[in-house]
Amino acid sequence: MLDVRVKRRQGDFVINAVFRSEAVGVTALFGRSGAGKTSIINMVAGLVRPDEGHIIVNDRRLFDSTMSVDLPPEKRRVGYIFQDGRLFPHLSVRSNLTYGMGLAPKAERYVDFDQVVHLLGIEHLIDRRPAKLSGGEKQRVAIGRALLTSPSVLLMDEPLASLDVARKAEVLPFIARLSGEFSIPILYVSHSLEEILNLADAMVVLDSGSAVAVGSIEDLMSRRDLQHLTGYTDCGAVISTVVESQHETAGLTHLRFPGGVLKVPRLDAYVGAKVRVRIEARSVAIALVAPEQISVQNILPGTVEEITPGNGSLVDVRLDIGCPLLARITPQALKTLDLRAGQQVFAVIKSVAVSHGVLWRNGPTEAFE
Amino acid sequence: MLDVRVKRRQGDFVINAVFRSEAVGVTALFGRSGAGKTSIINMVAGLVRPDEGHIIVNDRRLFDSTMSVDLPPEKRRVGYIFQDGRLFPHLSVRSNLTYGMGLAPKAERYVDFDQVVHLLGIEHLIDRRPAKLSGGEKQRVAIGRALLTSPSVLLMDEPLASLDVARKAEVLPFIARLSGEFSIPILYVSHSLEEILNLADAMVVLDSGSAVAVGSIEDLMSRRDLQHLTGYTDCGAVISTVVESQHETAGLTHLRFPGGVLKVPRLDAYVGAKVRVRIEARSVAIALVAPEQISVQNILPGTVEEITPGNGSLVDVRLDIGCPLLARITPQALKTLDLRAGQQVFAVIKSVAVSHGVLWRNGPTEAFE
Amino acid sequence: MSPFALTPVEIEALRLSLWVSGWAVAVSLPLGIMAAWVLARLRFPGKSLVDGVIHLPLVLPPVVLGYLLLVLFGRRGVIGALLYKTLGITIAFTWKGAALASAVMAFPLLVRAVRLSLEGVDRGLESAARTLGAGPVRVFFTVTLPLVVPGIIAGAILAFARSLGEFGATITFVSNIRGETQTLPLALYTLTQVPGGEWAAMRLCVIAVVLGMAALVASELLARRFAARMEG
Amino acid sequence: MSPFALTPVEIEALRLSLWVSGWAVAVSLPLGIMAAWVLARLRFPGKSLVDGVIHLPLVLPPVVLGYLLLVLFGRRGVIGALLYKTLGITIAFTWKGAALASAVMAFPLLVRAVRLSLEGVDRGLESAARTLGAGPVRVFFTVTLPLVVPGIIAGAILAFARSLGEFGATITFVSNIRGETQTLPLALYTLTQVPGGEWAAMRLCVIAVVLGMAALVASELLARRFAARMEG
Amino acid sequence: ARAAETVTVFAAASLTNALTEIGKLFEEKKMGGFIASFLSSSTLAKQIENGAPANVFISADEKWMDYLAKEKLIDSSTRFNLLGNRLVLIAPADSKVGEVNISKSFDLAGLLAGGKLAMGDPDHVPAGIYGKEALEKLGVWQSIQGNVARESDVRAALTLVELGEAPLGIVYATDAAVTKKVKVVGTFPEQSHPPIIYPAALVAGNETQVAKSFLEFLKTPQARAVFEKYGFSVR
Ligand SMILES: Nc1ncnc2c1ncn2[C@@H]1O[C@H](COP(=O)(O)OP(=O)(O)OP(=O)(O)O)[C@@H](O)[C@H]1O
Ligand SMILES: Nc1ncnc2c1ncn2[C@@H]1O[C@H](COP(=O)(O)OP(=O)(O)OP(=O)(O)O)[C@@H](O)[C@H]1O
Ligand SMILES: [Mg+2]
Ligand SMILES: [Mg+2]
Repeated sequence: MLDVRVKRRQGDFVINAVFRSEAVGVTALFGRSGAGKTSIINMVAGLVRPDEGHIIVNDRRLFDSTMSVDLPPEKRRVGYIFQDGRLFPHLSVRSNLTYGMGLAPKAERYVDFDQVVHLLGIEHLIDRRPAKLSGGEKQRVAIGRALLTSPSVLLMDEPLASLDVARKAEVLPFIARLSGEFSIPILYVSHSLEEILNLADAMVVLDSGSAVAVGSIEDLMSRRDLQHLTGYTDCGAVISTVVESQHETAGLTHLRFPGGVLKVPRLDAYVGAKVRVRIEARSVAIALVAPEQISVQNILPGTVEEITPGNGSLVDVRLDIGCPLLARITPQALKTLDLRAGQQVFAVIKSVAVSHGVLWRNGPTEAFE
Repeated sequence: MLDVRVKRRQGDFVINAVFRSEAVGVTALFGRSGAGKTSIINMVAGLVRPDEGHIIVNDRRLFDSTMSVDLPPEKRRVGYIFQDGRLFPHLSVRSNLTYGMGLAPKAERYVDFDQVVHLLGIEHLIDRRPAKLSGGEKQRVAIGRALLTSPSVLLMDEPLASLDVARKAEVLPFIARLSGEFSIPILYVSHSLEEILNLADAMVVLDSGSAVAVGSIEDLMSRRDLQHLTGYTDCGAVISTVVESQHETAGLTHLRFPGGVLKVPRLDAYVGAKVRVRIEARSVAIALVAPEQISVQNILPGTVEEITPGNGSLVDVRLDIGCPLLARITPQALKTLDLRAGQQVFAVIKSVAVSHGVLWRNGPTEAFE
Repeated sequence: MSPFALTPVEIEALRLSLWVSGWAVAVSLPLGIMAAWVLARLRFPGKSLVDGVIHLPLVLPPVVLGYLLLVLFGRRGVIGALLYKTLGITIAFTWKGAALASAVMAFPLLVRAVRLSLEGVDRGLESAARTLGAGPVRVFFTVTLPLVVPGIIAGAILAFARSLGEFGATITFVSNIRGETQTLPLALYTLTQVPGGEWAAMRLCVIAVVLGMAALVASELLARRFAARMEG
Repeated sequence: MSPFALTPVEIEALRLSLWVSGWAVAVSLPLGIMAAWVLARLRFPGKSLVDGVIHLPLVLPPVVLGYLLLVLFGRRGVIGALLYKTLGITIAFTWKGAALASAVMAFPLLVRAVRLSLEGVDRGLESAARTLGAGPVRVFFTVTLPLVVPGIIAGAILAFARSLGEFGATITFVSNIRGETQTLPLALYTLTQVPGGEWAAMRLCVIAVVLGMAALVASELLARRFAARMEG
Repeated sequence: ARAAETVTVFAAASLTNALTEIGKLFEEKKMGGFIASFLSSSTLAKQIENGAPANVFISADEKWMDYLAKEKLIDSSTRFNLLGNRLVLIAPADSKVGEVNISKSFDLAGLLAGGKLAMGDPDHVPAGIYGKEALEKLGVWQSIQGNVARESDVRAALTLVELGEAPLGIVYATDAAVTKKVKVVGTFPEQSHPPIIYPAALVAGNETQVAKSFLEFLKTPQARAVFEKYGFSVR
């Protein structure tokens, strides 16, 4: 749980942000460059002092100007992965990694050295010095260093930007699992929608120092008024589902959602697991009659709810298939199909196109052991 | 044109890379963290000396161990955007930007100060010092500084990682245009497939210091043997097309390709312009009969060429629609449709799903003026 | 006896010089690092004054400083009397006084070098260490101090060299007592004061130079090793 | 006359001290920066020797150094004779000599401070400047030099203070001639040599301290302004 | 170059006051300009050896004058003994030590009572050399040898006694005469040490007219009066 209310003036820039995130998991801090993300994270870490306000993490009051509480950084037990690395140049990679490890109370350590080192693929760097590491190698060591303090809150400032895709795909689920298993709240800054979708439960959108929107990923990502802030022209629907059944030979997993069953490529998740999927508006086609003899697995009946001009010359159509779904089509298609609100249609969704949005947290588990 | 053949031993790590890129435009350097990307770029810039080999850029021999040619960095006229920023802390943002500007021969300057500053959105920072900029702001200044030297080759080491999506969408086409209009070769390191697709003409895949694959984006991105190196599980076909006609009210642009016409959401490009599109395998559905009354604009007849097991439990189908096209479907769909090589089918491609892969270079031009 | 062998007098002066300079550096190093830290990191009223007092030995002629030390630390001096009464320690006219004089003279050099290094330390690294759970003291010893090693080496070698060459304050404060306070420079001075002492003086001079050079080379090696470790 | 007004003798010594120290710093600053750069950046055989020679004035007692200067730069000295013959310049026993002595004594302090700063400069910034089209010389003046300003300030103030306090080498090399070579410390010495001069000596002492403090405060302000600019 | 009508005098530091005053008289009489450098005799001698622009050298002992004479750096024909001085035993003004009869085997060690005897360094400072010779002749050197504070010059020895750091010291009469913080408790017999003599001479090669007239001026009653005022015995 995160409860942040901070005011601070730095130069011409004023930060005045209020947000609460009840989520146990990952809260994404989103906003354009210079919006104040790093500044806020610094305040949570205790490196920058708010002029007034309070910061409460999991019921621990880290800062409160009215009660004169201001824990020093070392008492806050944050694991901070800095935007700019900050490895200790005089220490070997190993000593960098273990720097904070021994300082955490023994009983509260929950991260294992060997596991982290293996996961981050830095075994062969362990005796080197930071100066001669590549950019991505440095960043991985920084991630490991923060994780190994067994923090009670993780602050991650664009931590994966310099990681390659394969490594990212290994590290993301690990972070997600940490947050899930040990109830560590994570404040996560990233410009990558993919990362945020895969990780975050809640999202705070910052603009010029203020939190202009706070809420669940599901809500915020489909809000079109935030698009100019997030910069994402791809909108889409995020749907919470439960694994209903596994179909080995068909290579499919059936997910139950309010409107029925969604078929997606096989997920390595147990039946009953919660899975969040995102269906991009651009991947959804609309048909008046259900197409046949086609590779598409999901052909779901629904109703047209609203038709709005979308990005560029395109048109966004909101459907109700038991839950809201967005489809983005061309004006040409709109004209041909002669769509109107209230009309009965079929949403055509390639199952393969869905897989992209599966939540790592509850998704593949093989990377964990 | 880039012609690089370098050998160098640094610590335990040996770089031994040979690649030629005839492309006038952007050559992507791709490889996992620690593969040697930064090291190679440093050699091209003249900051690190190869033990042997040669480096030729647009017929200028920057380095050649056999001919004892080794131009100092300041003579190489590279615009280097560093992985780690490297702004001058003692200079204002303005002085950082103009540092190299005056040093380029007057006749060869082709970049305009105001334009770059505006494009990067750093007008309001111009009198500040780097120390108090946010991470993204720093990076933008670094980009501006390199561009303003009017370089004859651009070296970009993960330049856009810390930019937000909206800014990225503005900067990418600008860079692409620079490369196109002024025939500046660009060596571009990025972990983002999207950036590479949008920018790059050629690609060099590095692994442990060696160039293991060199070629056009079209070829390499569909090569399945490189997937473990690129880390991308999404494969797709890249198709070169020409703008055939614009359809204002339909909101469509027709692109001609060897197999016929592809309809995509309106592009701001003149008729006859070359456009490269990428169609992700996961966005392509296969139908035995052409679906009707559906929002999908592209329903193209073709032949099944080859069926191979794809990523995970999925199946990749190679189609010939006048050019190769990849479709990724579930085993369930394969069974239902009973697909076999040689079979006549229809490729179903949402026009909206295509737009994502349009080459910026030849794409929207409104950002340029 | 070979003309290159050292005479007993020379050995005595050499030994004493090393001893005195060694102590001077050893004692002033921790104090100097502390002072440098205070000057580099804190802001408080009267900071300029503290800074000034530390630099005083640089501005004043050594002889004046020796005189001040004598007034303060002599048997009848404010501090000297106290030390003698409470601890039975005599500083004036003993090697301890020579070390004190050397330390005081070298102190500003030491402080400056360490301070310069301190001001170059990336504060971001200290913040990072704090978030990793280290308190200010631990941060100082595990991050700050290792990063200012170049400054400490530079400061120490300056202080040591300055101590080896210290003359004016020493002779004024602790006199020129062979075997107790007659360090190399004092022995050298004595020799130059009598006609015909040039040859012996030259020998001492060479000894002093060799000693200084040796210290210097040692410090360079140390610094190079440190730099290599940072790059390693 | 008010007891606080300076006497002509005092004014003369003060003026001369400022003049001599100013010249000493002005002349040794560019040389010192060059030497620091060479020591920090180049590797060449005999580097230790160069380093040693620069540090020599620190190790040797000032009087010995003054004597060496006298032997070299005196009218009969190797260099002195040459200078006199070719350029008609006399250094020994003039204020120029005093400045030379001060400069030589202060040189190692200057070099060390600048070198320490230089070694802390991020080489990456220099590389960046090179790729932006600046040759090595331009890089030095537009990037390296501005970044070592703290070291230069520290070095200059150390050198200036050391010059203000310089006594042994000066008195040996250029004697103690009022109006020409009698700087503050020498005037002070003269006063301590005459009975009843204590009061006057004390006054001079205070002047020296005030002067040193003023220089120090000025340098601190300069340094602070520089730091503010970097953060600005 | 300094004007030809100016005399540059290199004189022992102990002459600072007296010579400065005499210099003023010299200038007032329009006999020429006067510039002086007061340092230890050894330093001055070495400077003259290295071409210092001095016209007149006045040493605090004969040794350094001899040194220069041997090198033919002074005009020996102009050399003469200008002044004399006495050696005295001093104690802090508030000392309990009363009048001491300095004679053969007097109880110096007892008077010191473990404290230090401040004197010029017997290895090279003239006052120290004389003092040591006197004490040896009187047979007490052995007993106090270990308790000597060897100072770099006689002023420093005086200071030590003034501060009370040393209970006793050996200095010139001229030094003791000018401070109220010490008292003279005894004067060394004249035969106990070689005569203390300040010789003066013109520097070879620099024998200008003004310099000659200054040397003559030193012998005038006017100059003598000044010297005597400062406790010197004029030869
Ligand atoms: N100065 C050096 N000495 C020795 N090894 C080095 C040095 N610099 C880099 N390396 C090693 O060389 C390899 C390649 O480094 P490089 O910086 O070129 O990687 P990269 O491809 O840019 O990786 P990243 O994507 O993480 O930035 C790495 O394994 C790195 O540890
Ligand atoms: N020390 C400072 N003094 C004054 N202004 C500052 C300071 N640090 C940052 N700023 C300004 O405050 C704003 C917010 O900075 P912050 O670093 O929090 O942005 P950010 O959201 O992290 O951006 P980015 O995504 O680029 O890292 C920026 O406009 C920046 O220029
Ligand atoms: Mg930031
Ligand atoms: Mg790199």
